[in-house]
Amino acid sequence: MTDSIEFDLIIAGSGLAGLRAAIEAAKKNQKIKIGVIAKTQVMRSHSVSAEGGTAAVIQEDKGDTIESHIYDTVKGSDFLADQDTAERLCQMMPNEIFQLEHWGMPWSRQENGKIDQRNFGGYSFPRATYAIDKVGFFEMQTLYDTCQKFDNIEFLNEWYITSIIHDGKQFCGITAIETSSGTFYTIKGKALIIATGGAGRIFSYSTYALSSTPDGLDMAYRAGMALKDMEFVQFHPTGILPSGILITEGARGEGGYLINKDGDRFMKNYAAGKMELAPRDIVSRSIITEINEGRGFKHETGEDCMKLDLRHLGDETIKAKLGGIREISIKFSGIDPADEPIDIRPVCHYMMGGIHTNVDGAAELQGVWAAGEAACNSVHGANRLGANSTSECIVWGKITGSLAVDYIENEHTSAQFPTHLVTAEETRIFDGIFRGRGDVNPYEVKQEVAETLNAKAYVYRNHNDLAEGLKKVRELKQKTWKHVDDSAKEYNTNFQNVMELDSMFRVAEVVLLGALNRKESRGGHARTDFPTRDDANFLHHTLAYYDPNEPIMKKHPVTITKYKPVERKY
Amino acid sequence: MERETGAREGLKGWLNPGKIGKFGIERLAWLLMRLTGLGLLAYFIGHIYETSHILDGKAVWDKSLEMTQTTEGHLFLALVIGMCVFHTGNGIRLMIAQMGYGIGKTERPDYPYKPQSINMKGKACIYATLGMAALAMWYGMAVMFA
Amino acid sequence: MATIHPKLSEELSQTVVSSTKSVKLKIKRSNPNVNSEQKFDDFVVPIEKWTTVLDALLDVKSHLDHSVGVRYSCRQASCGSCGMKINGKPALACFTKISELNSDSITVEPMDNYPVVRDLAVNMDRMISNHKKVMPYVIREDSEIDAESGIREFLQSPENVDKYIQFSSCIKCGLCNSACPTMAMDKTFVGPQALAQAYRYIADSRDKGKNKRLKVIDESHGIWRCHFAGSCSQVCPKGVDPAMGIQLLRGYLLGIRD
Amino acid sequence: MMVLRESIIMKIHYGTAIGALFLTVVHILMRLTQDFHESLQYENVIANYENIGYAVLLELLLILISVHGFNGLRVILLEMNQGPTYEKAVTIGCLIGMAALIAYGSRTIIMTSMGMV
Ligand SMILES: Cc1cc2nc3c(=O)[nH]c(=O)nc-3n(C[C@H](O)[C@H](O)[C@H](O)COP(=O)(O)OP(=O)(O)OC[C@H]3O[C@@H](n4cnc5c(N)ncnc54)[C@H](O)[C@@H]3O)c2cc1C
Ligand code: HEM
Ligand code: SF4
Ligand code: F3S
Ligand code: FES
Repeated sequence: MTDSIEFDLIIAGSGLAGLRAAIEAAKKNQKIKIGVIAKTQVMRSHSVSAEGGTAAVIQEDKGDTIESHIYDTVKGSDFLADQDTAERLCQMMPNEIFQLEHWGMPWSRQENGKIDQRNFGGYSFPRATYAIDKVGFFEMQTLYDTCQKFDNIEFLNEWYITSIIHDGKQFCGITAIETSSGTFYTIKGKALIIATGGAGRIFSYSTYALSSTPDGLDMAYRAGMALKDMEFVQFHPTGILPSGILITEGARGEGGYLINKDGDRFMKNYAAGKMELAPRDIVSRSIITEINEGRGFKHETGEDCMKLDLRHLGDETIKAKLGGIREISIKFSGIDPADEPIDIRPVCHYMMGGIHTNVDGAAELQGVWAAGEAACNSVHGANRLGANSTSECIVWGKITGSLAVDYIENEHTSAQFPTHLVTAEETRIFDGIFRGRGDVNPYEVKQEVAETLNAKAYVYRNHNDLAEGLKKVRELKQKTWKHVDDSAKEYNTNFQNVMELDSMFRVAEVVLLGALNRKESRGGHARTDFPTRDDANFLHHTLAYYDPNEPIMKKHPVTITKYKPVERKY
Repeated sequence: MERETGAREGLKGWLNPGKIGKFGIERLAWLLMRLTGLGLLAYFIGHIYETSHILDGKAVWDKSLEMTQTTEGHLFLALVIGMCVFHTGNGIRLMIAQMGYGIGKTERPDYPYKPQSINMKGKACIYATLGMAALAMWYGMAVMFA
Repeated sequence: MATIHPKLSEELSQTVVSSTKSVKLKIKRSNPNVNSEQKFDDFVVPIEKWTTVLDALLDVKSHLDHSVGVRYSCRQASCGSCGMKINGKPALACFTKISELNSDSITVEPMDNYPVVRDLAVNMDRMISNHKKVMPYVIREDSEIDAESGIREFLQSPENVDKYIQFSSCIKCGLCNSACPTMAMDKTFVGPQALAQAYRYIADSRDKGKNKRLKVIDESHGIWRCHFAGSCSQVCPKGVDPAMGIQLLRGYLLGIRD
Repeated sequence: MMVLRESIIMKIHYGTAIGALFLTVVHILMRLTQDFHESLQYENVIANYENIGYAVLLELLLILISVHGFNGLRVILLEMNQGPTYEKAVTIGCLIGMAALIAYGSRTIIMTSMGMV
């Protein structure tokens, strides 16, 4: 029998969404036992890397309106956002900014002491609330530190969750491995909030932390919940070369220029109204078009790139408002942005898709919610606006934390615990992977999968590439990579890495299939063979359900309340 | 918790300040402060014992004085002088710093980060103190060996 | 001489090493839960001018020995996972470029003063609980607000923000605790990481918890066990300068500031 | 000492350091009024002791340095090893050492200054 632990509420993931949910739940009911379980330690989740800002309407006195935030979000999404969800986000956010502030968030301030905001892509008002350019880091710190107030929150640091256990109707628990000891545990719980973040490491050139693999998405998928809109991947225009670390959109928000080989601010040809501050999908496409038409630079690695010029901002502004990227640029590419333009290239940055939830963040299985980047409540549609993601994490962290407590308080008679599923999971990972045999290096396979996605499902896609990519991924899946060389139990990251690879295959397949099926160009998904948006046939979400043979693809309607889809111009 | 103790660097972390490039002269000053403090305490106890011989009459007093009238004794006294000067000088620096003076002011750090509390003023003080200790030892020896 | 994992050598490797330069990486290995053996394994890895120590370690893990135990996540010096001793000095692996070490041979060891979990990964439980002990949150009655109240922010000037922002930059990498000489012996010392956080909240104009926090740190293994050795600030990768925070905190306890 | 807050102990530590510093300067300056070798002559020393002001200075110096020195020792010992019994032992040990040293030194000072040699 496996070791067993019990919580009332299990929160999978300690990023922004997970921590916000934990605080809300702990505040609402001090009696319930909350377990925050993450494969990373304390505050080492990917969220600490978020740089630029968190969107909210807090300057109504200067003319900003919630209505405008909603419309910008919907328009940015290429009209695929569920409009009730977007409304929820924009309405709840202002209070959250002040709540974070009350908890100690070091927001950057105006001279009069009020919270400052900066410009961000796709908005009609400068509404990205910022703290230098380490917004996610400071938010994580504020939330993590605030969690320390509550004695009913317990952190399980470095526990790798492998599956969700349910009895067919409702959630019963999870299985997880404590990394330090290698012990396999059953963790029983009444409710689960999945906040395992994005999966951007399925692309080789990526801004994500190395821990952002799709295992969270995959466990929900394997448990029978749908993944929604996975074909929509956001490519951020400005990833630094060669590492792919992000140069925040805040750099352009503060006035940075994108220039091509001729020294032109080429964005004037693509979005004259907003220039560099057009939404990310548009800017990324423009950069790739420029490169394809021969107006790019060559980086010393041989990669094509563009340049981001911040010199005119001056050293002091760069230090005060963009200190983080200044550090990154000097350290990782040896360039001080005050002296030289930075080499950049579009880079995998965000997954609009995720676990299918409704506007409340409830997933299809009773007792399970999803929040943050792992979830797809369709607030971002086909393209997320910068600064709307940290907002999303906070808002749905709060909502799901509160709803999960309501659910737990209503005493759902938990049925018989399905022990056989735990046994099955144990067999899957220990016999299938840990004790597996093979002669193919899983790390090289992992790299190949990621490079395939980068090559075949990048900013511009087409049928042939996607079909080839899918074929390649399926071929790789057949290779004998399922084995773990490291036979120790303690801190066996080799085991973990192979499990992550296992999940990559299933999720990469869904991304590629979704992209193949969507024969139009919308937001983050741009097809050269179908260059325009096709509302008649594709104004719907994509759902993918797990099946051992091939994902079962379905359609799901878009909620449209006020704003009829129109052509998107900036 | 046993494991916890075993994981500590222990005395190695105290006695081996490493190359100056590793943790800076401040770490050496930290070590010398301890050693001189203990050395002075040992000397002080000895000194109290030695001076108590005054109660036993001139003969005993003179005899006990002789102990330090040798070359080794002079070197030892010189060392005490050095320890005293260093401990005092560094103690003054520490008291000033520990009250919050001369360690810079809090502000937004800019890359490449330079900790303000580890500054030239402090380093200069340490070097000056070391120099003064050396000087005092030299002077003491000059007097004693004269 | 590269030690190659016996099983690994049977794997079909497809990687072609293209770089012209390479470096020897000596990794300290141990698994104290199994036995007390400690050894160094040597690997030769190709490098470019931007290769970081973390890149090199992951290269080893991917191609030469999958079993290397190392903690990492963000690879951009913001998550604090990858603290270790590099050529004897505590540093972040992802923030140390091999080219700046000016050495053909690089030794990596786990951080001092933490129990080793495996190889380079250490157990940080004590730092995590000491952090909690100093009450690292804004303490005041009205810190919870709800949407209906219409409450806005507490005003705080940019100058006020500058009073604590540097301490707020702590990524909890724990390098400071591994460098501090008191930490080397005193297993109950709160440590520079937690003390700097105590100062971070006290220096925040919104906080009213100064006295509570001072009480926590004013005990026999609290703030007074710092002797301003400065090593913590010397190794901090984020410019937090814990030594400064600690001396400023002392000012309150000595009655010089309020 | 166990009952005192650590900050108070450390204030005493700093206070004794400053006091000792001040008095040591006086002490040394007085030595320097004479030639080094001469100053240690038995008769001169006795004469010094019999100057009541000087005796008080010595007594104060003795107390200050003992308190400072033994507290310094306590600090180092506290950092060497931990545990409630050990810490109690260290505190009591240092207190006893301090008291003993003060007593022993005072004996010399008082007896000498009262001309009991
Ligand atoms: C470089 C970068 C910059 C960004 N900047 C901005 C910005 O300026 N503004 C903005 O709004 N958004 C930004 N974003 C997006 C935003 O940061 C993310 O969408 C958001 O942080 C996701 O938070 P999260 O809480 O959902 O998940 P994460 O922070 O990714 O956390 C995931 C958690 O799940 C855990 N986990 C995952 N799998 C498992 C498992 N199998 N078992 C146990 N635990 C698991 C992880 O350990 C981690 O704790 C940025 C993103 C990137 C990549
Ligand atoms: C007269 C001038 C002196 C001054 C200004 C002085 C100052 C100080 C200071 C400030 C400290 C604390 C250091 C810290 O916090 O790390 C200290 C520690 C100490 N002092 Fe002194 N001191 C003096 C004389 C002495 C003497 C004469 C002795 C011996 C009897 C002594 C023994 C010690 C010891 C043992 C310590 C502990 C060492 C440590 O904590 O590093 N001091 N001193
Ligand atoms: S203070 Fe600096 S060294 Fe210490 S944990 Fe924080 S960031 Fe790391
Ligand atoms: S290294 Fe340690 S002794 Fe103090 S100044 Fe830093 S905490
Ligand atoms: S990997 Fe995050 S700090 Fe190095």
